[in-house]
Amino acid sequence: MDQITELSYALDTFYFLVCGALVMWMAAGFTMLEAGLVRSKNTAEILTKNMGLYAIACIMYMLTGYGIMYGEGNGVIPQLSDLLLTSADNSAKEVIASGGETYYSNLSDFFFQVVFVATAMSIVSGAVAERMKLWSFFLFAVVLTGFIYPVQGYWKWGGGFLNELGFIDFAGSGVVHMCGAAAALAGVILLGARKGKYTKDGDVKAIPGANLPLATLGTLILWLGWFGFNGGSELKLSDVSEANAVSLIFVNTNAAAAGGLIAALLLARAWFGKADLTMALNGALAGLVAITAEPLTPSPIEATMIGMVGGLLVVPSIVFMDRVFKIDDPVGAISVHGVVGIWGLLAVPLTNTDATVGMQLTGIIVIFAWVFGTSLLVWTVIKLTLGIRVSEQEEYDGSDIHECGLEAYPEFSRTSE
Amino acid sequence: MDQITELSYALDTFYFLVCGALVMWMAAGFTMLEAGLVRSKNTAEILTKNMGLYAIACIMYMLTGYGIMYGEGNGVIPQLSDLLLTSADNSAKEVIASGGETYYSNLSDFFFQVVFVATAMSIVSGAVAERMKLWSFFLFAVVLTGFIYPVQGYWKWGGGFLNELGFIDFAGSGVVHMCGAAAALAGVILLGARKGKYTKDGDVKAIPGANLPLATLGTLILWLGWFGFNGGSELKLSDVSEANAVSLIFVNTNAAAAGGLIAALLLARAWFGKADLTMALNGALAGLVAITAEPLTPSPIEATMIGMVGGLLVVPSIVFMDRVFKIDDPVGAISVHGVVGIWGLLAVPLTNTDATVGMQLTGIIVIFAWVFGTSLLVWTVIKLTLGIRVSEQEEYDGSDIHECGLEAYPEFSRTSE
Amino acid sequence: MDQITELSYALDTFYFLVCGALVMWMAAGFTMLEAGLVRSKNTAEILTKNMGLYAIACIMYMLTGYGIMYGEGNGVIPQLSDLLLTSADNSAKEVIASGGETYYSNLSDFFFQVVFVATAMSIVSGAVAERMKLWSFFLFAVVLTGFIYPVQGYWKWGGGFLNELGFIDFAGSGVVHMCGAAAALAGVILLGARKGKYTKDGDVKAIPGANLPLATLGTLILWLGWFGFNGGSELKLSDVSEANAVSLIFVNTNAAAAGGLIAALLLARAWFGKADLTMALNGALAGLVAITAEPLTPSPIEATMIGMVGGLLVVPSIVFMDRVFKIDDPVGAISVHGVVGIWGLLAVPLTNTDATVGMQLTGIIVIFAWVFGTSLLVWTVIKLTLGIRVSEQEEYDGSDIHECGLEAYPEFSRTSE
Amino acid sequence: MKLITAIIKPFKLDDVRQAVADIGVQGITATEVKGFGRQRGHTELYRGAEYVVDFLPKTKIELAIDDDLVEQVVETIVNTARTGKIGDGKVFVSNLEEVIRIRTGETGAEAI
Amino acid sequence: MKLITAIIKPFKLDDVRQAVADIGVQGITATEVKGFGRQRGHTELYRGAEYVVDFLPKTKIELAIDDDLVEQVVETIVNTARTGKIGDGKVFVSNLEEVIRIRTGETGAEAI
Amino acid sequence: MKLITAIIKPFKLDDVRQAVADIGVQGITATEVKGFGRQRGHTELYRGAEYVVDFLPKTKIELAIDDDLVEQVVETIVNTARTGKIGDGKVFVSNLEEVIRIRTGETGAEAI
Ligand SMILES: Nc1ncnc2c1ncn2[C@@H]1O[C@H](COP(=O)(O)OP(=O)(O)O)[C@@H](O)[C@H]1O
Ligand SMILES: Nc1ncnc2c1ncn2[C@@H]1O[C@H](COP(=O)(O)OP(=O)(O)O)[C@@H](O)[C@H]1O
Ligand SMILES: Nc1ncnc2c1ncn2[C@@H]1O[C@H](COP(=O)(O)OP(=O)(O)O)[C@@H](O)[C@H]1O
Repeated sequence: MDQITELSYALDTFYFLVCGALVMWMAAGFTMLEAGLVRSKNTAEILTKNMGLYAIACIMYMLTGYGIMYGEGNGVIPQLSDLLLTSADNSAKEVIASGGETYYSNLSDFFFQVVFVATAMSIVSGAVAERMKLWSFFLFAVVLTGFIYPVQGYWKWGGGFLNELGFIDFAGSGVVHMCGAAAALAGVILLGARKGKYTKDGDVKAIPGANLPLATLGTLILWLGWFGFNGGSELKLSDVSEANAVSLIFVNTNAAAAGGLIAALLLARAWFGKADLTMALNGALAGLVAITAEPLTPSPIEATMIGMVGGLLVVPSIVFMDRVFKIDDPVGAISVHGVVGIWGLLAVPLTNTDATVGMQLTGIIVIFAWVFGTSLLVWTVIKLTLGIRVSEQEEYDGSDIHECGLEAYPEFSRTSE
Repeated sequence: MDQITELSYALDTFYFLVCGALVMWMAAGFTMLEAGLVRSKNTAEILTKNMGLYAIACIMYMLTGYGIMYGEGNGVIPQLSDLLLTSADNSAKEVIASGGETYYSNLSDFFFQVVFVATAMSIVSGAVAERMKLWSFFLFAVVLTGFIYPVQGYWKWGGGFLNELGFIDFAGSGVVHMCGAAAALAGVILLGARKGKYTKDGDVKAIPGANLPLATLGTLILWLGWFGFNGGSELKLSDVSEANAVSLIFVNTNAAAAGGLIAALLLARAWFGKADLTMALNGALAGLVAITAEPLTPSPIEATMIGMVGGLLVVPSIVFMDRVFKIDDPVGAISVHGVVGIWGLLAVPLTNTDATVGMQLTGIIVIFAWVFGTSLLVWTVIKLTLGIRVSEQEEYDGSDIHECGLEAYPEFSRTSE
Repeated sequence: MDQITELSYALDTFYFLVCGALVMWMAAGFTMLEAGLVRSKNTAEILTKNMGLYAIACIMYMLTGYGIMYGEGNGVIPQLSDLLLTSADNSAKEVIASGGETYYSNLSDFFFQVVFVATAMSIVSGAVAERMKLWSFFLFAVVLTGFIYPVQGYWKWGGGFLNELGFIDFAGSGVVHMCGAAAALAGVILLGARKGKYTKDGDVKAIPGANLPLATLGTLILWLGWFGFNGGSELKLSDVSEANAVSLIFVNTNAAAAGGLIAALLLARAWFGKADLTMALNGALAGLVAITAEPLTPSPIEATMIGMVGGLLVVPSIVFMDRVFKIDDPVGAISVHGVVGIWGLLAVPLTNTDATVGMQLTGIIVIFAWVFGTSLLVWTVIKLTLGIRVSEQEEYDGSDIHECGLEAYPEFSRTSE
Repeated sequence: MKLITAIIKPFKLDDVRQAVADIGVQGITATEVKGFGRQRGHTELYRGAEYVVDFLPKTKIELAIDDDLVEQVVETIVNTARTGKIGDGKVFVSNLEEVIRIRTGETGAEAI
Repeated sequence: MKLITAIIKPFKLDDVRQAVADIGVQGITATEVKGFGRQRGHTELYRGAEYVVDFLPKTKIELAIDDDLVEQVVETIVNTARTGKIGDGKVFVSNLEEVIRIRTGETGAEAI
Repeated sequence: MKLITAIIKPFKLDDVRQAVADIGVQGITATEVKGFGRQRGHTELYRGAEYVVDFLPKTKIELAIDDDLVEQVVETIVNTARTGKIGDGKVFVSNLEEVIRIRTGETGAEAI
């Protein structure tokens, strides 16, 4: 018996680690996606940002984030607990004594959680690309990953008040994706559009990404990683019903992405007359974000539909952000993760009877308000001190030379911009 | 005891999901391989094709494919069963009652199967690249993945007559790879060669792929994914002999790829005087295709040899397709998956005494005839209605601008073609 | 009970295979890293080298390497045992009889080991890039992977005298990384710097890598693969304490990489005034190499520090190799894997009380002396026979055209070099 | 007929194209070039080693025009391409003996 | 000596090279350029926003030749490069005062 | 004023830039070009099919200079760019009627 309990624990821990490794891989996905969608003169810098933010997220979440998110607290105000660094992992004795209540290594949980916070931060880098100062961005990353994210994470996943209220967000359409988008939105508002994005008459000028194979690769990496993101969020695998649940999550995650891709591609074809690859990619990501709030209760067909709506939303959202709100988001992160994240949260009640639209709205408002508000504050402070925007000359020359001192593609001659 | 059964079920399901995720990753492999081997002006379009076909495969296989392939039927004519959408997954009770007969989640099986059909369709996109209309291609994808593939899949893996006859195809050298190649061949024949591929005198003009690092990355992704493809096809892992079997499959899959690569590289060196990277890549893939029909009975040394023969076959096959048959296959898909797929199937009797050359030939002929025949029909219908080939001007300008309205590498100046 | 033993065996085997697949994936990481850090005219060749060396490693280790490394012997002189090819894998009976002593498939072990030797060889290709003859390199790969590596592997992991002495190298900072670096160093010394790297006055001329997104992707692939590299080296997962151990290894591996990245980035910023992306990438890799010798005894904070020191070491090491020792190492492999590998080994006593600096030094000296000595001999023999360096004209034109007969990016116009 | 060759800053290309089109120029051929001049290049750092970039990206435009347009075109280019900062570039005027339009075979002023 | 400069459609480069080589031209220098002319550019769409491509890819070839070859070379280029569709390009003829072959130092007709 | 146009081997660019700067040339415009000449191209192989590369990479440099510098500049270029092997390239000298510096509007010798 004890051996079975130990073996179950080992399997669930391994499942967690494998899922965590897949989520870590999403860092590569965001990096490639963003590197493909910026201009070549800003490519080395966006690579540096993505590498750096991942490392910062890992360190900050270890130092303070995890302790805030899964510490003690009164449900609203978290209390930093030094969970990770002082306490030992579960002993075999404890595990056996728990009768199956303790079924995975705490450190495997930490590993899984730490890669999530990096995901949230990755969303920001895309939206502020091509004009945000490198070190100001890193400073913001420290605050988001060490404080802003964990606090709202505590409210939901740490067992805080949003959880108590019945807000449902299975794998993080809100806690991770909308959170990242809200922080990004605050940054973009203070930052302004890239030079040349809007003409004096307010017309939009497209600024094409330099390397679409990279962007496509990034999307496929994210798609793969999302199996870990959603699949691992079931937290347990080691009996028949849990194994079935994880399987359903894999199937639904895949179906939603496929649905989102097809819907966005068809809509773009109908609207613009062309099969816009970048919209197809965003459609797939939208499908993934949409299903993330609840990948377990929908049937595969329903999951496909939820993803399709995500895909149908992301296209006009990107266009309106661009044209109407003049929000310059080079990779469409705010639409994909924010607008569609909200859709995902609101879609939960469609298949999960435990959820209500009211509670979902509450969760959305709370998370958005917290993340947007605090981020706006932090961005503002940084703006007033270090500054957040590169100089005009630097923007014209590209951040690569000025911030990194090297070029992403030094040998290839490029048409001037 | 029951807990052990449940735990076994969980482990086998997890193993299936992990293998399925690896096979899903092959979609990225094909995408990168093809994006690297076409010209830059057609790169965004091939990316769109690959993303789209994967999504179509996922949806069609869910709607009809899986029901056809694993439904009821008389062994020849399948019968669409709504397996997936109505019936619940195995309950713990059923699993325990089955005494180990039911050892993984049905949905994990679906997930594993759905990524296989995408693989088959990915083979087609490479062969028809740079001249096939995007939407006609997607239409064909709907039919192949929703109907043509599942029917022959039923004949073998769904327990149909090919299976009854004793045809052996462990992981799909025939059902997946030769199937894709046969569909591709039918398409290429109706489509004709790319403009400029053959001079008026019938000489071959090489059309180099634009980005060999991408093609290499694609090959390495496929190599990795293949561990899931073959390894998962054992279907079970949860006891000593099954675990040993899966390990042997991993070892053999790796050995065959290594053998194929070396053999193709040496042959290319001897024949052309140069270490042709693209042939090395195709050699590795040929090794993988060759071992797919039977990765379990050969010893590692035998697996290496089977892969080597694959690598030795693929080089002349590509050259002869090109020079003698004037079959223009930009990525060599028909040779890698078709010719070598046949070799793989014929090699089964060498190490597996249950197989006979006669039965293997029967399987090859049946699958080829079915897929080639139905595909030819479908391509012809599409050709007569929508058309399958882009206009001469579009081919000259590149599909990217005309079909997708954007360019894969808009900033990099390119030498004219 | 027996079923539990079998299930444990299956889980440990699966864990081994998954980790092995992750390590195999590191081949893609090295390939992309190196392809991004060389000039475009040598890119196809470095791709060919990486593909070829992986295949050679797989075959040679199967033929002789594994037999040497895990065979019988007197502790110093190994004895080739034909472990792999003749003996069957563990039977269920043996496993059960062993009472848990035999807990994974021998073939899964072979798979895990075979990808390690490929890693060692991959380190060499980067350091000798852009001027080493392709086929001479392959010849060296045959000897290293079939003989040089396995012998020192035997001394440590095969239970030889280094192991007996108490030398500790958990996952291979020495056996794999420093080994690769020592072989590389011997090659580079005989080979000399790339033409144009040093001016007549001895000034260093930077030769920027052509494609930094690829190099970044490669680093992220390596980072992911390293979870398998270190995580799998625990060898067992199937009880609570082993599962905890593997979790800690994952966390520490990630933390060390993050620490290395941040430290190198900050140091480069302080020293050069710019956020040098390539140094950040090398910093992450340095963190990974540093923690590899002992990822289990440090706490996550300690692991971060060990990684940080790695990152702090790698930057000056690269600069001094370049400027002072005039060792031209295009990707920094000797610094990352050699210098930092030594740091990793020396750091073991800081957290592991079983280790002593003396024993660690002994191990370092023995491995370095063996690998450097034998490699120098082999390189010398090859130099005197086939030659190791391409002709001046070939170096000027690029190896791609001369060795491979094709170009990596045939369409993109490049600024002349 | 004259050939006007101007070396300008790349981001001025669109403005110059627009401006000369407005005064009736019907054809321009543009080339990416690298320029060395009074505007110094810059030093990049790669892995701690310096690396001087002497040549800066510029765009060269060539316009074949009728003799009587020379002054106006040159003036337009100079005015539009000027930023006042170093590195704005040069305009060269040279003589063309003949111009032929490939499509029609027209020559001289007709062909421009 | 004259310098013949032709702007042609890129896919005509090989044919033109062949044709002028057949009539004895021994050297050509080709440059990728972008052309603006009567042949309009096109509009691309990127994420729903338009994006006008004014300049189309062209190839410029330059040939230094002896005076007495001018007519024949121009004719050959025009005939070979012509597709009859808009955008076929132009040929410009200008004077060269001197030509030097770097390898040998030869000048004038010898150097061509 | 004269325009000196030289087609050289790409790796000679830095040396030539240095050499002409040393004798007082203050501006150079460089272009990547492809050259066809006595130096034959080469044949590449791609998947077993041949593939002739006729045009080899060359660099074109253009220098506007004062008439009295012509001889010295040409000599410097020729001497610096020479390797003695085939394919070293050509120097062309042609006349410039006017030169204008965009930044200042200066013309003639001032503008160079
Ligand atoms: N004498 C020259 N010959 C050819 N090109 C020149 C010459 N002088 C300048 N140029 C080109 O004009 C560009 C700008 O010149 P520069 O001297 O930097 O600034 P400015 O024109 O403002 O004095 C250079 O980068 C070069 O391309
Ligand atoms: N006046 C001109 N000066 C320089 N280049 C020109 C001129 N007119 C045309 N060109 C070049 O020739 C190309 C073709 O010209 P265009 O007007 O489009 O067609 P066509 O030559 O058939 O009338 C243009 O793209 C441009 O590169
Ligand atoms: N007549 C010419 N007109 C224009 N460019 C030429 C001419 N002859 C040679 N070139 C250029 O000079 C380069 C070198 O010429 P080539 O004949 O190969 O060698 P060499 O100059 O040593 O005789 C050619 O690649 C081409 O770019």
